[in-house]
Amino acid sequence: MNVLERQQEAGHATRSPVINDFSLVVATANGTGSQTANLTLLRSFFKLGIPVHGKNIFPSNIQGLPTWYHIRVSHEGYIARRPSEILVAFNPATAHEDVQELPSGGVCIYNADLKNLPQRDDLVFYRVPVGELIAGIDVPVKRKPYLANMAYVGAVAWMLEVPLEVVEEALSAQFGYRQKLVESNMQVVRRAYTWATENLNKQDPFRIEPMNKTEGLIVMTGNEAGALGAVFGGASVAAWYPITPSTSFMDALREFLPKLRKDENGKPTYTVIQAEDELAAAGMIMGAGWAGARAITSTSGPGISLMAEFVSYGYFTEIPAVIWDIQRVGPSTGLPTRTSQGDISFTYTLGHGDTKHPILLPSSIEECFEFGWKSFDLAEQLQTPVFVLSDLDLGMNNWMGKPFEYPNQPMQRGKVLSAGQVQALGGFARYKDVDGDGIPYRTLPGTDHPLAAYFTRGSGHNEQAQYSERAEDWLNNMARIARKFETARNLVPAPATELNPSARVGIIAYGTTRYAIEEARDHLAQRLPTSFLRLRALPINQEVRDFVAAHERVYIIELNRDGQMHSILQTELPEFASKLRSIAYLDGMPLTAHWVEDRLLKEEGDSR
Amino acid sequence: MNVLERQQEAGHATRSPVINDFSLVVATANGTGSQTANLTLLRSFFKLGIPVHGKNIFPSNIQGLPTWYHIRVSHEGYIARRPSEILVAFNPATAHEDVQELPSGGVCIYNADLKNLPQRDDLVFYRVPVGELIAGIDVPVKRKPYLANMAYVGAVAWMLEVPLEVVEEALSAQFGYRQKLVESNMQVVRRAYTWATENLNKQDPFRIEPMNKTEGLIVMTGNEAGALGAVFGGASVAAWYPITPSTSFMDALREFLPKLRKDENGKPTYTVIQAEDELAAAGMIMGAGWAGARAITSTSGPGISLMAEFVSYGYFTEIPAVIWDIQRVGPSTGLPTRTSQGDISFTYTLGHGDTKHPILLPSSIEECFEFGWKSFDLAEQLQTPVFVLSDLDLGMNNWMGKPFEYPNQPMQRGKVLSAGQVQALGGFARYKDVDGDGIPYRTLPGTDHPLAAYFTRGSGHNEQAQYSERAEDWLNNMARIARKFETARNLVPAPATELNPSARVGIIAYGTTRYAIEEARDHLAQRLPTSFLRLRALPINQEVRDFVAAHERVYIIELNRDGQMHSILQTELPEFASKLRSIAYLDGMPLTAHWVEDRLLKEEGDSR
Amino acid sequence: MENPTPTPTDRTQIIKTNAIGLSKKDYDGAPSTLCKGCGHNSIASQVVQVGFELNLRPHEIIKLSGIGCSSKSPAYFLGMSHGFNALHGRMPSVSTGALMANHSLRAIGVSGDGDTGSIGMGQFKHLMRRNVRMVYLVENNGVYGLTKGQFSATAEEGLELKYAGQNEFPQVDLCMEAIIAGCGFVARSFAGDAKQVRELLKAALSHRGTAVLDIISPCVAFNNEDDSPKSYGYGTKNEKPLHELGFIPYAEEISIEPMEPGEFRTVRLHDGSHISLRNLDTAYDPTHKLAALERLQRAQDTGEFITGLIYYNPDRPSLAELEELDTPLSRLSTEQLRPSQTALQQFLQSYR
Amino acid sequence: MENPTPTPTDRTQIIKTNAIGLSKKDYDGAPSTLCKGCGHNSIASQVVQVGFELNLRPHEIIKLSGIGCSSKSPAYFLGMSHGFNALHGRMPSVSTGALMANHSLRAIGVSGDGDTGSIGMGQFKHLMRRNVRMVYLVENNGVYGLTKGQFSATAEEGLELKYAGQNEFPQVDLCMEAIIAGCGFVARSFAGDAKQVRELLKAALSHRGTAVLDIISPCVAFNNEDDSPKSYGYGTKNEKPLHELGFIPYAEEISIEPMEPGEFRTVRLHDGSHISLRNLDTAYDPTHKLAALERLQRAQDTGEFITGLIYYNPDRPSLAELEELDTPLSRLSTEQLRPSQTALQQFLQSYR
Ligand SMILES: Cc1ncc(C[n+]2csc(CCOP(=O)(O)OP(=O)(O)O)c2C)c(N)n1
Ligand SMILES: Cc1ncc(C[n+]2csc(CCOP(=O)(O)OP(=O)(O)O)c2C)c(N)n1
Ligand code: SF4
Ligand code: SF4
Ligand SMILES: [Mg+2]
Ligand SMILES: [Mg+2]
Repeated sequence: MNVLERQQEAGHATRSPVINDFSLVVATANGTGSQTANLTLLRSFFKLGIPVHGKNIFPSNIQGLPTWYHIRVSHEGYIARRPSEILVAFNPATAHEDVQELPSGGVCIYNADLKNLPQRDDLVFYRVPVGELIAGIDVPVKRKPYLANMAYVGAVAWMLEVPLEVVEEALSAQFGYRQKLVESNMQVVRRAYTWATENLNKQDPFRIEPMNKTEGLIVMTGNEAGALGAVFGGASVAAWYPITPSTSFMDALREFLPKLRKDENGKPTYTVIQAEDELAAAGMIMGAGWAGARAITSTSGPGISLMAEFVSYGYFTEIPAVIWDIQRVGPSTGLPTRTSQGDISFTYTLGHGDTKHPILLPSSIEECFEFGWKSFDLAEQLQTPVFVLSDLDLGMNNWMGKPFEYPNQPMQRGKVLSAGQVQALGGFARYKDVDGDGIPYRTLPGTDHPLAAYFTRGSGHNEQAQYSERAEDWLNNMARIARKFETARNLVPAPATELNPSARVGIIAYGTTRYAIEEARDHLAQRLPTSFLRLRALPINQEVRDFVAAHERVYIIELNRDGQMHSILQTELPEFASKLRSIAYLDGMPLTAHWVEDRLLKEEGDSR
Repeated sequence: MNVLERQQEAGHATRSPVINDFSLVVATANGTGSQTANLTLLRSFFKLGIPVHGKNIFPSNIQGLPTWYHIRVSHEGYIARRPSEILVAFNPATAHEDVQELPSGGVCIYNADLKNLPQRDDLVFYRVPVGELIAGIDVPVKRKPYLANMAYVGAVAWMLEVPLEVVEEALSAQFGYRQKLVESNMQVVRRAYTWATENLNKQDPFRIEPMNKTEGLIVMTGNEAGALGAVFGGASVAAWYPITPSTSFMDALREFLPKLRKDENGKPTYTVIQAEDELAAAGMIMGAGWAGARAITSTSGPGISLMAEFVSYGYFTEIPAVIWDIQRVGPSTGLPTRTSQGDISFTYTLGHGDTKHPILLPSSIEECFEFGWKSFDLAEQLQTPVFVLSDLDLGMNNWMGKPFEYPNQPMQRGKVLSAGQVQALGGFARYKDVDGDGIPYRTLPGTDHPLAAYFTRGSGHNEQAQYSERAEDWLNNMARIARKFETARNLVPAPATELNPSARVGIIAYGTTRYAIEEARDHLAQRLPTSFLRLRALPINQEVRDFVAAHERVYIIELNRDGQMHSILQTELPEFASKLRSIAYLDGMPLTAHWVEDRLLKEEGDSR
Repeated sequence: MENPTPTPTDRTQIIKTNAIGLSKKDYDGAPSTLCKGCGHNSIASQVVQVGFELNLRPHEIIKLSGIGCSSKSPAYFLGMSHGFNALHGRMPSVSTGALMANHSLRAIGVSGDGDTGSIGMGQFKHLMRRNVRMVYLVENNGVYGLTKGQFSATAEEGLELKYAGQNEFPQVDLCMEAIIAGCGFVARSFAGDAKQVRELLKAALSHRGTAVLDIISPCVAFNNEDDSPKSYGYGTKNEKPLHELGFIPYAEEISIEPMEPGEFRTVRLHDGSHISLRNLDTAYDPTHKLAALERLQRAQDTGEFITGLIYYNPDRPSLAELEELDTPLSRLSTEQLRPSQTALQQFLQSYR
Repeated sequence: MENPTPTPTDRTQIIKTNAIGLSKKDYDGAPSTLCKGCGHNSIASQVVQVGFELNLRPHEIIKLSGIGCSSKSPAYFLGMSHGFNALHGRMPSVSTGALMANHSLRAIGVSGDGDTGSIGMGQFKHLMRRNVRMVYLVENNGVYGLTKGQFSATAEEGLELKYAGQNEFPQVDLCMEAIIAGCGFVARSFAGDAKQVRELLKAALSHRGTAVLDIISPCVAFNNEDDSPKSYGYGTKNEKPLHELGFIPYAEEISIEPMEPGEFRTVRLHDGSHISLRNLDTAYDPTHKLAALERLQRAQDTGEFITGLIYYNPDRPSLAELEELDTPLSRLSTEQLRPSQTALQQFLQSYR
């Protein structure tokens, strides 16, 4: 239910102001530089202390196709996607449809050049003569078209009563304080603002008012946060092949490393190799992890498919490496610029034969940072490839967050024997379960001891890493690796649980669906109280079992077609299989609280 | 429990004869040509009308490493692996261990050259002076070493009382009736036979006696049978990359096609391309299936990993193709010459994003042939890649079977529109669910009509196959493909079920584990009566649900570590998840009835 | 709306049509969604023009591609032909399969420098070895356009770009790669040289096996600074055609004579049509492998932008010829695909 | 038992040891499980010999391979060095990663013609471009030995073999492929020519970047008929060394002079050692790319079996040099790997 509906319910005759609670969408064409304008608006709200979040819905091309930028402003701190009440219509190709989609009582700010928009008298229209406003501003010709976007910034500022100095501050940040650029752009913003003040009269209820809810927070994309986490996790060899939406992860890593990771002589303590494809990227991190680097790659669905053979190899030869999958909509090329949680089951058992891999599931920029460094510790402790499954929504959009906590534990490099230790032990067996946790010891190439070397191979081997086709060697080795996975259960990040004593219904989710779910739970607090367990990793631990046991029905809500996590939990918790219900949906857009509420109520209706 | 134990139980003072019921193992080194000798023995028993089966346990190299050939002879018709009572010890490298493994009362026929074998007076030893026996036989030098093997053929013939003319007949078949070769080899066989008659006296109870249980049967490997099925299924474009144990599938296909599939002008109605790798092989069958060929590839685990991206593509673009996975032990390179059922869960949802693929599960050469042709019908009816999951044991070993039934239905080419039909319809929409079964219509390139063309892409598309990023297009299209999978449930081969009214326990299995299970069920008939459902394909149908519903506990027995089919059934039948029990085991060797009995009794003991 | 299935032009209009009664419009595809000014767009429009001029029957053509901006272009031409937008770097294997299924089809494959030179190197090389009959267009801009401008394998060593930084690795010369892999028709051109692109494309369509056209096609978004060898500015200023090219459909037998500088000669193509070459500046003989390699290497060393038919050798049979394909496999009847019941029984005899 | 971890020879015995006190035995690996007489075995024993003669420290070496009989050989030499038997065709990427993690290691990679020329073509080419410092040995027998003798990409066009039938496709010349991809050390040899293999291997170990040794290594099981160009018979009869080779460790500066037929000269290698070349029959200058390509092409056309150092050019920096690697990344301390808390706080300022 959006604010307007609620207003009507509340039965207002005249429309009372709606403050710091609306969703605004800017419709433009790809490659017109509207991003700067949109981020300027976002930052303005943020600087005014109002919780805000932006989602860029862009096409899979470089220039010309429709793009929508959604900004959610919420004094309650809700940042899930919500159908917009305010439209900035700047794209002729979609304007007609965009206007149709506005809820009754909505607002449309449009470029005067747009012809025959649909007539709707349940909307407020503001016409902005962009042409006039940008006439004669002096900027390099190349940037001219971009100026148009500043016109809507000004108009929105007027409509929502955003102080211009705040806009200017935000704008400056966008342009990295390059004065000339800032000035020319602000000029348009001011003109638009003044023009609106003089020629338009405000008929809509939407306003913003300063708050203090963003005090001390930062704004960053998930890919930047993850990359920064990797920098503090000691990432030393990164190999990658470009693919949307993971490219910006490596862009960030390549930007941050030189700033933060030069040694005392200014030499790099890292290297980043652009591979010829994902097969090669996977091979590079296998080689690097084996030789003692903290190795990382980032990719998306198609790349995961191409890495399958090497992941099966890494699982069996027990090589640490970190693989970020910034999920986009699959199968196949699918929707490369839309978000999804569709690679969960595929990555969990990626590769031929019996395999299982730890998966970390970040839901915020804080967790992207945390898992950014922690994933290396886990990979080296467990000596196995570790996945971090983020998604396009989290990875490429800007999110508010607390300043990241510095790693709260020293680096865990796992069971690596030095030459001295090998000497002391009088040798070692690479694949022996010395400690009963299934995790063996390894040595790094270059270890100066005649007994330090061993031979790594994807074929059958015994405890001494010698080639073996013996049945019992195979059996024992694979049983040990299975034990290792049991060890992993309590090493990986535990779930975040909100138990509601009065709830008979539980919800399990992971990643970015949390925002729609949290908002929905609040709305349903009375009608349908729920508990909430947010998985932060696979494999699951006892806490998940207990949570399920404690509720009559548990809904697993996820952003894919087949209810992939639901299936995983069914097999991990067979005793509860029938009380685990799947709510799975994927059309490329992040969930809305509204949709979650409806589905939950419907399911509960059915199951009563 | 082997025959000897049973004897002891029966409490015989003197050993009464054991007729047509034993397991014999020949231990040699790889690349010494023992295969001919072993198959000669196998064929001799077969020709005597006695049910027989041979398993070749060979190493992953070309020459020199240990090889064992197991021959199971059973008047009851059991052909599962069974620990051998009779050993032919011809490999110095393993002789010691081989002898140790013999059960008390067993027999060891050994090459006189073997030094210090373990002394065991609970065994019968027959020493064969191979050197003398092959002295001065005239054959090309290159074949000389192979002759040695004929010595044990003769010795075994003597011991088991196999008529020499039968051996000669079998031998001739092996050498394709090349008289000179046959003669020189038979010479050694005879010499050994005569020598044994004169110098050895029989102390063991094992004998064979003619029966008529192999009347009209054929002997073939699963890979040959599958390839022959493909030939009769109209395979027209085959693309492959060599990999054990699938190579012999393509070898057979390449041998059979020229014999059976030349057109009236002697032109080939097929082509077989050796690709540069499995990625390319997968791409080739995608292109071929799209263009209207019956396209097929065969591979094994590592190749499946490399095909993941294309399979995800084929699922989403809806292209028919057939992929045979002759399973070997994974993960990774694993044990390339050992058998497994370890790729079930990986292939079932192969590829990133939400995907599900039909899988056929042959258990015999009859089913290899049947699924060989049927898989093409299913692929073209469902317009999707279809997997056939065989294994090394079935694929590379020789099995008895009934002569194959000619396809009992005309070829199903699926929903393909001709130019005329396109004309009549006034066009078509490639991805429209016209019939409500989720299966759309397609046209082939080359269809001479201006409205016949469409554009195939792995990215989002609407019903007209036009590029689309619209949420509802994605949603609808993927929902339709899911419906198609529901249609598949009743198109794929139904399970083979043996309901036992007095059974509270059910067994579900698939593929070659059936033989050990069937034997075990007979042995347990009194102590633990069971029903048996043998899956012949995925996805499952109602019959499987009913079977599970009808039993208190259902054990899923399979040859992998993680109980992969068990997991699949748990998610498909959540209501029964907790009564589905997993019995999974993988060490590279086929199961024995003995092991199955023990495990079942133990599990049942626990659950009582 | 993308890729509308076009219908033949209504004859009542007075529109110029070709020998098979199709107008140029009938060879159009969907409107391009590429950047304005992208080299790929001009190449696509040349394909349309060539289709019209050669009277190609749309249903006899298939168009294939990998993934990338370049690989999108098949959607923008020949809307009445079946299209296959495959996976990144995998167009060669898909084309091979499709053309084995139906070797009577003529195929136009479009790829990019990343699609071919980076992820696709292996399949590209092996396609050349198999000599599958098809036109293989590389729209070569030295960057990964669709992923926003990283260097591809064909970027020049030392090249500097705003986003990508400096390229440290030697460039892959796709013409050299094609030649040493056994390709018999290797040409380089420039998206800005419409006429040459057209004539080469026509000749390529007449070739017996795989014909590679390495077309420098500027990426205006990420690699179009005038000092970049793959920019419009550079190309327009420095393109150095080795010869003037003309395509002559189905002329009678003319044989190849060795040629002196500036001399004119024609080369017979596999389907009986010819291509005429008038040497510019130097004598260049496109029928000698080593000369071709030498010329390409020299061009690379001196940064020359040479274009034209670089190597031509029609001797090797195509894959379909090697496989002795007759009736297209996709057209075989059930009877031809399934042997008789007696055939099965007889065959099984030897397994008793 | 395979790959026993050997210990340095007990000094009390009187066994010949090298400068670092290791005996030849210390450079052995596990006993070979390859066929008797397989060319790969003789190559493996040359690696052992070279390790001993060059006083290599086993722990400073890593040995890597793909999959195949050839790729098994690292198990049969240098048992005291870490080994990595990777995936089929993927040794190059693994080596790249390992050598980025620790560029102080010296790597010996072993591959096969199928592993490199078929499935591995892409990674092979891109390894050359990156010039990762390592020795890349191809044990080239023209077939897939381990899968029982199918043709690989390096099999000669027209070659006929019992199991594989006739090869219809042009052979891939791995030396040419390496050269045009940018490799600076390209040699061809013959498993039957132990001395040449050794000298080339020594020189290769001193090279600055990737050094490719394409060693014809007969498969006695599937491709050793005397008429096959990759058989012992053919090789022994027809091997045609371009020059006599000698490796000179760490000599003082000697520069390259152009050479006349039969003339003697030495070439300085990156680590200061030298290789001496005495031309046989013709004058051959391995420092000219085009000459090298020309010679290889001619050899292919005429079926000559030329061996020796075919191309040498030390100018391009290795990948580690390009990446400016200093302390091996695998040896960095936690402090060097994790920036300080204040660094984090400062960095986050700009995101407020
Ligand atoms: C397996 C896989 N990896 C990565 C990508 C992402 N991707 C799409 S296009 C492209 C590069 C295209 O470059 P090029 O072939 O040169 O085409 P251009 O866009 O420059 O015309 C990449 C890396 C993908 N689609 N699939
Ligand atoms: C992905 C994959 N495909 C196929 C195989 C099977 N295979 C193992 S070795 C090999 C070919 C080896 O040939 P080559 O590299 O020439 O080595 P050789 O045995 O001839 O020395 C193949 C196809 C594999 N191991 N992995
Ligand atoms: S990004 Fe470059 S290659 Fe892609 S469409 Fe734009 S100009 Fe063309
Ligand atoms: S099969 Fe060939 S390559 Fe393999 S070990 Fe034997 S001889 Fe060597
Ligand atoms: Mg490009
Ligand atoms: Mg080989």
